[in-house]
Amino acid sequence: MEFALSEEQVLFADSLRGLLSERVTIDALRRHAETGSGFDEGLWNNLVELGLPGLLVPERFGGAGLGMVDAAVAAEVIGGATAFAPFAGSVVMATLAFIHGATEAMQAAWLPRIAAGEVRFGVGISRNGGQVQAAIDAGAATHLLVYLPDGNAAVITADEASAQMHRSIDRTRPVVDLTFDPTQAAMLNAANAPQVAMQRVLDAGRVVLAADTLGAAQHMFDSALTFVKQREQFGRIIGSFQAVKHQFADMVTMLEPCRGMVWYAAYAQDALPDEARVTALQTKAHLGDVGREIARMATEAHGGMGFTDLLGLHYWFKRIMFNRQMLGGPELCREEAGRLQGWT
Amino acid sequence: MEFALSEEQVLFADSLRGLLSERVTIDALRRHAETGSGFDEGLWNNLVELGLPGLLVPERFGGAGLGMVDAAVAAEVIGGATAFAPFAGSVVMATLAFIHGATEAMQAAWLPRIAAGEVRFGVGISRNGGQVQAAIDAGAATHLLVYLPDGNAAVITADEASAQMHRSIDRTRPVVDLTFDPTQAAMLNAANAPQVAMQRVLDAGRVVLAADTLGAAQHMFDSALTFVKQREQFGRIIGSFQAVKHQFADMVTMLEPCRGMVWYAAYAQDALPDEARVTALQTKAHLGDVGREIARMATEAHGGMGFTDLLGLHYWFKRIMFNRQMLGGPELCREEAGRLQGWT
Amino acid sequence: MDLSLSDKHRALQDEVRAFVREHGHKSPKLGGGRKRPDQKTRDWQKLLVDNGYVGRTIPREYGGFGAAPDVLEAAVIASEFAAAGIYAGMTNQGISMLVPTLLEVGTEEQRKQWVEKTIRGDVIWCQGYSEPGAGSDLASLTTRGVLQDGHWVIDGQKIWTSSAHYADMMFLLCRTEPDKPKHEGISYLLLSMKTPGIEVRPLRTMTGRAEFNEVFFTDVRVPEHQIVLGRGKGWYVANVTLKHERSMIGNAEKMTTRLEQLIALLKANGLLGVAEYRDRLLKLQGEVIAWKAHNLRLLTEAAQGVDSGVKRMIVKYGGTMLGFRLASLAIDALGTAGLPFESAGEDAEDDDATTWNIDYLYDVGLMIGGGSNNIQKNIIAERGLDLPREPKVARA
Amino acid sequence: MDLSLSDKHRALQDEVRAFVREHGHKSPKLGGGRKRPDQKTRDWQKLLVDNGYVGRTIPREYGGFGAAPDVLEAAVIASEFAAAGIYAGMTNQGISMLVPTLLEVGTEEQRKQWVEKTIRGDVIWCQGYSEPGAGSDLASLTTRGVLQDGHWVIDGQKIWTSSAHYADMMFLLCRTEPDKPKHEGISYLLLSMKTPGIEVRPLRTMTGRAEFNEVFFTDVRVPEHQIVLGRGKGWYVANVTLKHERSMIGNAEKMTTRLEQLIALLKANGLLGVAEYRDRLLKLQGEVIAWKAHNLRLLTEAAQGVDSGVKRMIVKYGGTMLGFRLASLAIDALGTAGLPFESAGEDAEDDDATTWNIDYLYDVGLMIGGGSNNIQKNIIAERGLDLPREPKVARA
Repeated sequence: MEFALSEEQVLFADSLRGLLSERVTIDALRRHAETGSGFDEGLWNNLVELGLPGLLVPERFGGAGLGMVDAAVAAEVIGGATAFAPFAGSVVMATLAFIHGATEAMQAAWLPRIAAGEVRFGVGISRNGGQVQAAIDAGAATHLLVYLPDGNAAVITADEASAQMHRSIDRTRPVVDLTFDPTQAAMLNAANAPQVAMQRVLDAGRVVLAADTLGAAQHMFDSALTFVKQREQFGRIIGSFQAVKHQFADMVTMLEPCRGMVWYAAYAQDALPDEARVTALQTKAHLGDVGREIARMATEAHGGMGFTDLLGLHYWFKRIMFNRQMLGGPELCREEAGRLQGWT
Repeated sequence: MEFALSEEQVLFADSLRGLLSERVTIDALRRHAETGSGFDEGLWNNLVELGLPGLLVPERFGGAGLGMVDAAVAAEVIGGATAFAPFAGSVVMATLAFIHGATEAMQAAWLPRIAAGEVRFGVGISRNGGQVQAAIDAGAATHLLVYLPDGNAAVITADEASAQMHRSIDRTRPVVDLTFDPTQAAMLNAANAPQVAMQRVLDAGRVVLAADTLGAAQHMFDSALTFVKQREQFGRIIGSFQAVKHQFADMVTMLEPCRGMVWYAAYAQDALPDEARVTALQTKAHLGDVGREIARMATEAHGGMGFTDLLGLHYWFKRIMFNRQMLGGPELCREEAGRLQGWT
Repeated sequence: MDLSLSDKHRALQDEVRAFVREHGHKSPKLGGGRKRPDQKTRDWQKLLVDNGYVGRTIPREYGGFGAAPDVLEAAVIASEFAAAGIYAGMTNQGISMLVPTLLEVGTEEQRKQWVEKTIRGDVIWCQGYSEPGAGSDLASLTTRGVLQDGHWVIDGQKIWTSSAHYADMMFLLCRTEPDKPKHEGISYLLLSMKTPGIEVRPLRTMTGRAEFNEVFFTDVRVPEHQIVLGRGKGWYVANVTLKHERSMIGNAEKMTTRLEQLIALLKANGLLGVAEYRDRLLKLQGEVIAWKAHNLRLLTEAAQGVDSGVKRMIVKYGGTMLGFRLASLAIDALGTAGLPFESAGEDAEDDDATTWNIDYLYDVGLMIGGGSNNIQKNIIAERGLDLPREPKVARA
Repeated sequence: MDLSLSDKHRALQDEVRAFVREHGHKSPKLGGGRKRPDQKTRDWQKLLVDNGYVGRTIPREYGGFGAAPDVLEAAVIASEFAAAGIYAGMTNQGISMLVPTLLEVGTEEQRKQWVEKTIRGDVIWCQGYSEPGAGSDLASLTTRGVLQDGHWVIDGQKIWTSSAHYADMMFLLCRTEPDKPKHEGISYLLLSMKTPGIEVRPLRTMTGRAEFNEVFFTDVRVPEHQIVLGRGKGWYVANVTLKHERSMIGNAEKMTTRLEQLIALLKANGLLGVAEYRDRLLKLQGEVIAWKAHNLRLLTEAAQGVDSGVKRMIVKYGGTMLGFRLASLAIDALGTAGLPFESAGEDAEDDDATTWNIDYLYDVGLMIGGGSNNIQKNIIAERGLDLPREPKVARA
C-alpha cells in the first residue's frame, strides 16, 4: 500500500508547474482575459511538447498511457496556475470517451491526433438532441463531442455546430452554447452500456474539475498566507493576530484533506469500480464547497488588495466558481450520490 | 408601531425571574434532577400565586387574558432559569386547546381550574389512537390532553392512562410515553376545523419552546461571558484573546436576532394569521439550530469547567437539546414550512 | 407589542402614497450607474427635499424640511418608496456622512455653505479616508497636511475613494500634527476636487468594474479655514459621523427583496424539488425572518431614543454574511446559466445572472471594506460585550 | 498510488485472521467500562503481547515483540481486529504515553521495571498533568515537589485524571524548581497511587458519568530516583510523549463506523426520505471520504518516515468537529426517541440513543480537553503554518 504520488508524478507535476509559471504570468493572464477563449496557441504548443494532450491516450496510440491520478495531478497544477488551456474536456473527457465508447477503428483514427495535440475537443451534454448549454473547452476547439440522452456521443467538427460564446465570469475558460444537427453526425456508439460509459466520462470530468479547484484554492491559500506574514497593521504583522491565525487553521483543516480525497477519487476511477461513482460525485461536491470557503476567506485575508484587480487574485476566485457549476454543482452531485446509494 | 416589550411585560418578567432565581438555585436543580419529574409542588404554588397558570386564560374564566407574546416572555425567563415547572404543555398548549377547540361549557368547566393551578395537563400527540410518545409536561400532570389524528383531543385524568416515565436527558423535564383508550375519553371536538385548531396549539407550543431555548442559550452565553472576563491563562484574562472575542461576537450575532424572531412569531400567533404557521415553524427550527451552537460554544468557552458537573452548566445544555427535539426538530419543522408554502 | 401604525404615521403613509401617485413618473430608474447624477435625478432630488422626503430633519435654515426626528416616519417613507419601486433619493457620502457631521461640529459658515447644496444634489462629495497602508488601522494614515502661507499643503495617497472621478468636493483625513500620538495628529479638511495637484485613477475590483479610485495628492493647496473643528481633531470628527450612522437600519428590506427574488428564481428554474436547494432556501428564510424582526426592534429603540448597543453593532457583520449566503444560493441555482457574466456596461441594466454574480462578489468586498469582518468582530466584542481590549504589545 | 497490500502485509493479514479464528472467542467485549481491567482482559492482553499484536516494536528485553517499526503492519493488525469486532488490546495512558517515553528517555532500570508490566496490563498508570489553574496553559502548573531526605514531597492538586481511581501508578508533572522560568521548573516523576497522602475524588461530567478524577496531594513522598531524565526536564519529557503520539492515525476507522451506524439509523427510522436529514448525511459522507483519504496519506508518510507536519496537526481539531457533527445528526434523527438517557450503569451496555447522546456530549468534551480547539488552532497556525506567535504582552 502506498497512498502518495510516485517520483515520476512529482517530477511531471514540477515540470508542468515550471512551464506554467513561466507562461501563465499575471500579465499573460490579463492579456488572455481580453479574449477569454480558454486557449492560447503558444501555450498549447508547449503543453504538446510536454506530452500533456496524450496523458491518458494508450501508448499504442502514441500517448503516455497514464491514469486518472496523473490527470488529477496535472489538473491541480493547471488550476493552481489558472492556466488557459483545454484540459478537462479535451485532454481527459474526450480521450476517455473514445477509450470507453469507440470502436477500435475510431480510436485508431482519433486518439493519435488527440495525443499529438492536432485536434482539441469541446465536450457537451445534450439533454434534448441538438442543443448544448455550457460545453466544456469549446472556446477554440477543432472538434466537438456531444453526449446525447441515450449515452452515445456525436463527433463533429467545430464548424458543423453553431456556437455562441458568452463572456464567461472565469476569464480563463469560455462558456459556449452549441446548436447542431445530431442526425448528420458520426456517432461514438461502441459501448455495451453507453449510459455507463458516459457516466465514467462525466465522473472523470468531475474529478479533474475538483482537482482544478484544489489547485486554485491552494494557490489562494498560499498567497493569503504569504500576504499576512508580510502585511502590517496596528504595528504588527497581521498574521500574528489570533483571529487571523485561526482563520488559517480553519482553512488548512478544510483544504488539506481535499488532496487525499481528490487522489482517492482519481484512483477509484481506474481501480475501485464499486466506489468510483459515489466518490467522484462526492469529491466534486466537497471541493465545490471547500473551494468556495477558501476563495472567500483567502480574499478576505488579503483585505482591500484581495478585492481589487491589482493582484489578480479574482481570476482564481472565479475559476473556483466556474468549476463549482460545471458538470453539476454540489447540490446536484450529492443528490445523484444519494440516488445511487438508494437513499431517495 | 412599537416592537418592544411593554412596561407591564418587563415587570412581569422581572418578578418571574426574581422568583425563579430564588427557588431554582443550583442546589434545588440538583435535588430536583434526582426525580426528574419536571414538577415541584412548592415552586408550582409560588407560580400559582404569581398567576402564571392563568396567563392565557380569558379574564371571564379567572385568568389574566394575556397573549402569546406574554407567554413567550415567560418561557424565555423559565428557560433561562431551567425551571422545573410544566409550562409549554400545561399552561400554554392545554389552555389554548380549550380556547380553540372546546365548547363554552367545557371551557367553563376547565379553564378556571387551569387558571387556579388545580389541574395540570400533560399534552400528547397520538399518531395512531391510544399511543403517545414523549408527551409534554406529563411527569406530574393531574390530567392529560391528547390530540388524535383527526385533530380532536381526548381529555382524561392521569390515572386513566398508563404512563412510562423515562430517565430524560434533560433532568428538568420528563420524557413520558402514554397508553390509553381513546374510546373511553371525553372529547374536545368543538372546533370547526379541528386540524387547524390543533396546528394553532402545536405552533403555540413551538413558539414557547423556542422562547425557552432563547432563555437557556442566553443564560449560557451570559455565564460564558462572565467566565472569560475572570479566568486567566497564559498571564492574561482569556477574554482578551482575539479568538475568544470573535467567538463571542459570533455568538451574539447569532443569538440577539433570535429575540426579535421569538417576539415576532409570538405576536404573529395572535395578530398575523397569514404568517403565523410558517413563522412558528421557522422560529422553532432556527432557535433549535442557534441553541445548539450557543450551547456548544458557551460550554467550550468555559473550558474544562464547562464539561464538568461542577457548574451545572449542562442542565441548560440539555434543556436546549430537549427543546430542539420536542414538537419536531428543525429538519421536520422546515420541511413542514416548505410544504405550507407549496415548495414541495 | 404592536406592529400597526399610529394615526400620525398612517397619515404620512397616505401623503407619501399620494405623492408617489402624482409624481412617481418623474423618478429616475432605481439602481442607476456610477456616473454623476443626471438632470432628471437632480430634479427628483430637489422635489424630495422640498416635500421633506430627503433631509426631513435638517433645519430649514440649512435647506432642510425642519421636521422633528422620528425614525418611524423615516421608515414609513422608505418603505413606501421601496414598495412603489421609486427612487428614494441619492445615497452618497456627502448626504449620509458629511452633512450630519457639519450639523454637529461644523461652523455656521460651513453649514450654510455646504448642507443645502449637498442634500439637493448640486454638490457631490467623496471621502478621503483609507490609504494603502492604513486600512483596518485607519488612524495610522500618513497623507500629510502642512500649513504654509495660509494653506494646508497636502501630499500623499488615498484609496477606496468611490465617486472621486466625478465628485466636486472631498472630505479628507490627513496628518497635520506628525509629532502627536497617532489619533491626535489627524485633521479633517474640506477641499475641491478641482484643486491642482489631484490625480484620480480608477481602481478596478473583482466585480470587473471600477467602483473605487485611488487619489494622489501632490502639493495640493487647501485654504486654512477649510478645516472642520480644528487641528488634530480629525479623528474625533470622523467618529462623530460614525455615531450618526444608522444606515444599516432598514437594510432588512434589501434582504427581504433578495429573498423574494431568490424564491422566484428557484421556482422559475424548477429547483424547489431538489432537496438541498430547498433546504438552503428554508434556512435562509428563517434567518431573514430573524433579521427583519431584529430590525423592528432597532427601529423601535431608535424611536424611543434608546441606544441599542451591541444589537446595533452586529448588524453589519451579520447582514453581510447573510447577504452573501443569499447570493450564493442564487448563483448555485443558476448553475451553468450563471456563468455568463455579460454586464452591458456600467450604466446599463444587467441581466439576472450578472446581477446575482455582482452581488455575490460585492458581498465579499463588504466583508473587507468599511471595517472588515475582523474589525467588526473586535468592535462587537470590545465595545458591545465589554471584553478586554487586546493587551499592548511589548516592544521587542 | 496503490492501495493493495504487499505480500509481506498480506501474509500478516492472513496470520492475524488465523489468530482471530483460533483465539477470537477469548476476547473481552469491545468498549468495556471504566473499571480496572478484569482477568479476562488481562489474559487477552498477554496473548496479544505474546503474538506481537501489542507492543510489536518494543524490544524483546523489555517484554515486547521486537519487530522493526512498520506503520502499515500496525494498520493491518488494527484493521483486522476492527473488522472482526475483536478487542485489540488496552488503550491506556501507560501504554500509549509512558512506555514510549521511558523507551526514549528513561533509565535502563526504569525500562526494565515498568515497560513489560505496563504493556501486559499488570500495572495501570494514570497521568497527572492538568490542574484547575493550568489547563490550556499547562506549563503554569503549581503542584510542588520539594526534595527532602531523599524524597520528593508533593503538595497540590491535579484534575482531569482519568482512571486515577483504580490506577497503580501515576506519571506526574510537578514544579520542583520554583525559581526557574516556568517551562524549566518542571519535573516528571513516577509514583505509586498507594503512597500515603493521595486522595482521589471522582469528577462527574456533563455525560452524567465520572470519566475523570481530581487528585489531591498532601505531603506525598516519592523516592528521589523516581524522576525521569532529571530535575527541570519534565516539560521536555512530556513533549517527547507528544512527539510519539500517532493515536489519531487510524481514527478514520472510528469515523467510518460512526457513519455506517448513522446510515443504518436513518434507514431504520425511514428518515432518508426527509430531505434535510439526507442532505446532511450526504455532506458528512463526503467529509468522511476526505478524512479517510487523508488518513491514508498520513499512514503512507509515516511508513516512509516523512514528518507530515501540518497535515498531522489538523487531525484532532478536524476529527473532533466531524465526530460531533456525525453524532449531532444521529441525535436529531432519533427525535424524541433520543431524549431518554437510560444509561444502564458505567459498565453495562447502553442502548443506541444513550450511546449517541454520550458521543455527542463527549465530543464537546473533546473540543475542550487534551488541548482545546483554540489551542489546536494556535498549534496548526504557528507550528504548522509558521505564522508568528502571539507577541509578548507589555507589562501594565
